[in-house]
Amino acid sequence: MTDTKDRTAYLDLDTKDETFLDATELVINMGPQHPSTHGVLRVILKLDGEKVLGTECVIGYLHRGVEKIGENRTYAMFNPYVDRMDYVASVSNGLGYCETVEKLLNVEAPPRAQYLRVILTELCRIASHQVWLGTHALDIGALTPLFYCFRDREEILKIFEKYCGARLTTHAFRIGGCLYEAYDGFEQDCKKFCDFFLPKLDEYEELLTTNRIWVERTKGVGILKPEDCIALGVTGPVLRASGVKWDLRKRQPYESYKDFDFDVPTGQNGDTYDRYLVRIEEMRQAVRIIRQASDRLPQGPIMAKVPKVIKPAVGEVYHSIEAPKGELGYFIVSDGSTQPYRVRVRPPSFVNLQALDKMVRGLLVADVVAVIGTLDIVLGEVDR
Amino acid sequence: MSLTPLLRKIFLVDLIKGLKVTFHYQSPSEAITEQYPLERPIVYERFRGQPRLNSNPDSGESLCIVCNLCALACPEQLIVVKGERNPATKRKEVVSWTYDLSRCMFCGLCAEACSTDALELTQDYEMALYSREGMILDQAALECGQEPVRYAK
Amino acid sequence: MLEAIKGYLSTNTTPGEAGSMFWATIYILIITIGISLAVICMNWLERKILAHMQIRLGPMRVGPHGLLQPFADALKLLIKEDIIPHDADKLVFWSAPVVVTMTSFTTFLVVPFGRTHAVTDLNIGILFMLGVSSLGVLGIIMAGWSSNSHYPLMGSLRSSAQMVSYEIAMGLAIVSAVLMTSLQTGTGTLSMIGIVDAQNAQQTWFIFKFFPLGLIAFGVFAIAMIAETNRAPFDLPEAESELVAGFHTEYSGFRWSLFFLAEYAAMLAVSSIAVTLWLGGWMRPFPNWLSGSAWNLAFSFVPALSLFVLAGMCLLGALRMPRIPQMRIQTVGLATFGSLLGFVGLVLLLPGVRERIQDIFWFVAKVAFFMYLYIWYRGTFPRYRFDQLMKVGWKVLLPTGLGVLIATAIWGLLPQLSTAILGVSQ
Amino acid sequence: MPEETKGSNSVSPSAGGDTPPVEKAVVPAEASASQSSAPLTKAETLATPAEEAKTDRAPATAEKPAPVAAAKAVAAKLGAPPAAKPSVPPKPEGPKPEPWESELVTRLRRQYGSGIKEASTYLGQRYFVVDSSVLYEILLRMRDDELFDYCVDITAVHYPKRDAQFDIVYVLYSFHNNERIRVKTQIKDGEHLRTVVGIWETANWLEREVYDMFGVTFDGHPDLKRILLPDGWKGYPLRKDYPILQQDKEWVQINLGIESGQ
Repeated sequence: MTDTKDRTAYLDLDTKDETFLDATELVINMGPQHPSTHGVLRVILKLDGEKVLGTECVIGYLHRGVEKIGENRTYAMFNPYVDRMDYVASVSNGLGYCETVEKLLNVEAPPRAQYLRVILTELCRIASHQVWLGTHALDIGALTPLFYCFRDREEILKIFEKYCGARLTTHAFRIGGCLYEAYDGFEQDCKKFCDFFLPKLDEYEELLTTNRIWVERTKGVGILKPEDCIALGVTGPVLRASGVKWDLRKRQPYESYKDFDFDVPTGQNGDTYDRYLVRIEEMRQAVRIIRQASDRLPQGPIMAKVPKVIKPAVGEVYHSIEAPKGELGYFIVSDGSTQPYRVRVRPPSFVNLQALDKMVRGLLVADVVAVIGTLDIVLGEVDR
Repeated sequence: MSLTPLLRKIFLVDLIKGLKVTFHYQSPSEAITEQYPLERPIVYERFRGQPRLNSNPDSGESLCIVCNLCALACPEQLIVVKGERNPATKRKEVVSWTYDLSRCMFCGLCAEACSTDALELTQDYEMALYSREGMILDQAALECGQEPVRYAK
Repeated sequence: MLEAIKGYLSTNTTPGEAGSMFWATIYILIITIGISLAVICMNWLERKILAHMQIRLGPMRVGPHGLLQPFADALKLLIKEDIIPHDADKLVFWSAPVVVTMTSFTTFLVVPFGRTHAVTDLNIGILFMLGVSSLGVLGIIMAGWSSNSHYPLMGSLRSSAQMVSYEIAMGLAIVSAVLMTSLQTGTGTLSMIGIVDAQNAQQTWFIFKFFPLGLIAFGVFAIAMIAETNRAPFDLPEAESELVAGFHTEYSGFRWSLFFLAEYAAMLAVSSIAVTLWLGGWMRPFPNWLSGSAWNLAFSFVPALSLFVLAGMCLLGALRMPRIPQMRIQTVGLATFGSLLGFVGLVLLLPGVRERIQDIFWFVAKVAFFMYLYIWYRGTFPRYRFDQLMKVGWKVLLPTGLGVLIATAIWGLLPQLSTAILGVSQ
Repeated sequence: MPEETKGSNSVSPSAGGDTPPVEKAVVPAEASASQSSAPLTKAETLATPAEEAKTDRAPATAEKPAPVAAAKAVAAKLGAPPAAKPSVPPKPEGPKPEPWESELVTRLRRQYGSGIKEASTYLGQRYFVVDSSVLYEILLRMRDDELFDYCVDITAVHYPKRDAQFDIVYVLYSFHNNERIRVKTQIKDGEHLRTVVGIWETANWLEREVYDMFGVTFDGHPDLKRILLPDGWKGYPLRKDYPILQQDKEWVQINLGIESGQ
């Protein structure tokens, strides 16, 4: 029933080479206040009737200058600002930053802190994928998955609130390990969430995966070939859905990911439907990791020996982790003082958004909305 | 059931499965909405909300020894503590303590840095006000908490 | 005056046919008020049922359980500013909602609520309904064109293309149903009351006639009717998540509520066609299995019973209301509403009333079931893209419609055909 | 951060940080406190000559009177600790970048000789410092021969004191042999670089951001214009001489019609 040939072939798209705006072309602004651009993103669409000839993204509406702030705060003070970049997956932002500074200080977090960090990051990955699924389905017209996703996400936010006191911008980790000891009943809560969540995930699948309208709207839409992915620097579920089996947690294990066995889901033909399947499978793998980690949570200290005033030696370090959206990298240059000399953040959404133009060419306007949803971009991270 | 895909397509099996899911969520017991003013959400013990300046339970005066660590630790530099040395007790007393709530991001660094845990983030989350000036909390507001502001036309 | 009413109640012809203009106007008044009441109730039902499907509560603040919400909406729309875009075509802009509302209300002229309860009994009833409902497209194009901005224009062109292409599939399904009416009497009838009488005569609903065919024709019509009223999986024209915000973007205030009214009235009209043609209009369920006077008596209590159930739910809700001062008015409101329903239920128990109310109740119950289906689809299905929508219309519904039509025709003619063939072969 | 480029930087190596801070307490506290930005820790206020040069590099946020007063209070309070403080054990010397030898380095050195200024690893991360003239060929070679087919990041660091003001950093990763290296080059202010959009398509926006934030122009870039800031904005925010609170008042006046908040 589902042929995988390029479905947009019949659109007989002939992109005109000269850019003269002839009568049939229509330039339309989509955003920055548009319900389906996941934040303040403005896409200028060049349309020929319904077909999209080309797009241009105008970003920067949410630019807060996080990197400039980084140069005027000490290492510990900059930690809360990092949560505000990808506000949907704030825990993994914090993990990336703390790990980079620990690498700069040549310090290793103790095993108990590493396991706590892995549990919280995987919970935050599930929460981020749930927000993606809810808004992506809403853009394509299915109203109810949004509410089911947010009901399940509420359980994760309760665990965050019990653990570190905040639900969204958690500021859960400190440089050198975790500040808060796991509250008693932390492992039971995580296990209870895992048992609660898996049947709910099957319900999302029942609602969407085999639904013919959903398949029709997503199969063969926004196809990205593997070599384009690598050339465009696209990472994360979008890359894996195009068939490249690459996950930083496996290829360059950080924290204690090497202790857990989980597999990396990949897709075949890199269309919106495969990216949907990859992310749903990733949620299942995250549940597997949480179960293993909360079973084998070791005892011991939760904070490495880190001086009260952090003054790393002169030098620079680049370190990246597998955030829910892709490879989130930090490049910190230290000049020996208490404030970083330069903090560069390599955000996955910013780089993945570049692929929008190549994916959307030749599709219809309704598909632009679906493709923006499947790229799973968060504008706080794109604009920094 | 391994019906061939064609049969499943004809008998709309996938659509009916979706309908079944939404149908069984209709019973009112499944609804999770909280009627906010009446049903209060449960707030957990480590919640970082409205800051509060604790005072010594028996002697009643503030625990703060004006060590200024919180002002230095705050990324937004929104705490300003002034105090001067009381010659009699050789210890510093607080003269003025201002906390700019409008810029606070509740990261909790000030509460961590406080040496005598005078400053603490409580579990109170209702901090809405009608004016930006009201956001600058002084010592009295910090110690006994803000009283809710009645809406007056 | 009294014997005039009694005289009328005993006749077995519709007022329009009997030529008494007085009763016809009364019926028209009842139907118009009835539809607006149904739309208000539908507004509340849609919000509450959709909310509960999405595990939330829906309106709870305006009146007990949001019962006054539709009135609040109506009032808000009435007093909202009525903006006419800068150089819009005033006349066309003004008349578009009128055209749309008028067409969707006139379709109720021939809807048979009961054996004698229809404004008139045209002998081309179903054709009249189809013709008038396709006039609605005209109003939509006028609205889109006259708002002088390209979003509504694109929206109106899309929805008109959608409605036109699904009307054909609807037509085919209706013709196959009308064919079935000619089985007993040899001559089919287009009149709505005639169709229901045919089902009465054949003692089966057309949905179960010639087993798979009736169901397939009903399926084709059900899908086409959703697309006809721009609802659920086909609600592309006013898909807010897309560029185009639908033909009624530039309308506001009372004009917009007219479009809203017209949309729901069209939904009611189209589902009443479906009920009349396939689900046996005002006939009570299981006419042939559970026939016999005992069952008739049992079924006649159902209207009163359903109202008692509703009243019970309201009173239960009132009891479970939290005991705090602000909520006291709401509990009192709910309790009075519940007791009102209970009282109406009692009235329905009276033997005189019970007989006459039967037909109307069953018809309205079936149409209500269709309304529930509309809301259910809206809560579950994603939205089709425009070209897929047209593909389903032309490549799926049209062929099945044709196939069903031919199949019913052949199946219907089997007895004559066999005698003809046998006759020839002897 | 190789030692010799650091040398010419503000921190004079001779002073180092190890002179016991106590004798230097008499250093004028007001001078360092007034210009230094408020969030200084205790060690900062006892400005030894080595750090004094650095404090003016930290952008002055003098206009926030309150926190500076707080810093002065701390300085005054700390000035009075008992004199005899046990001499702090000299801070263990931080990790130093060691030169890195591998057949990749030798191949590049053989071909480009002086072009490769330095190849070393720091904390296990390998990087090259390359002369800007041969940068493009090296990057092309990296992608074609050495299979570094994924350009992770392009960014810049600004050293106002150095004559070659900007450090342009290319972080490359190879899917084939799961290896990540950094290629750095140093260019003066106003010097142009050749764009690498031809080599990796992802460089398009990354270079636009470097241009937007640092003012480094890349020749041959498809559409080099600002990406995060509005087009008419003047000034490059991530340069060190661009104070944190400054806004382009004129742009705000024209476009938003309000007086800029600063």
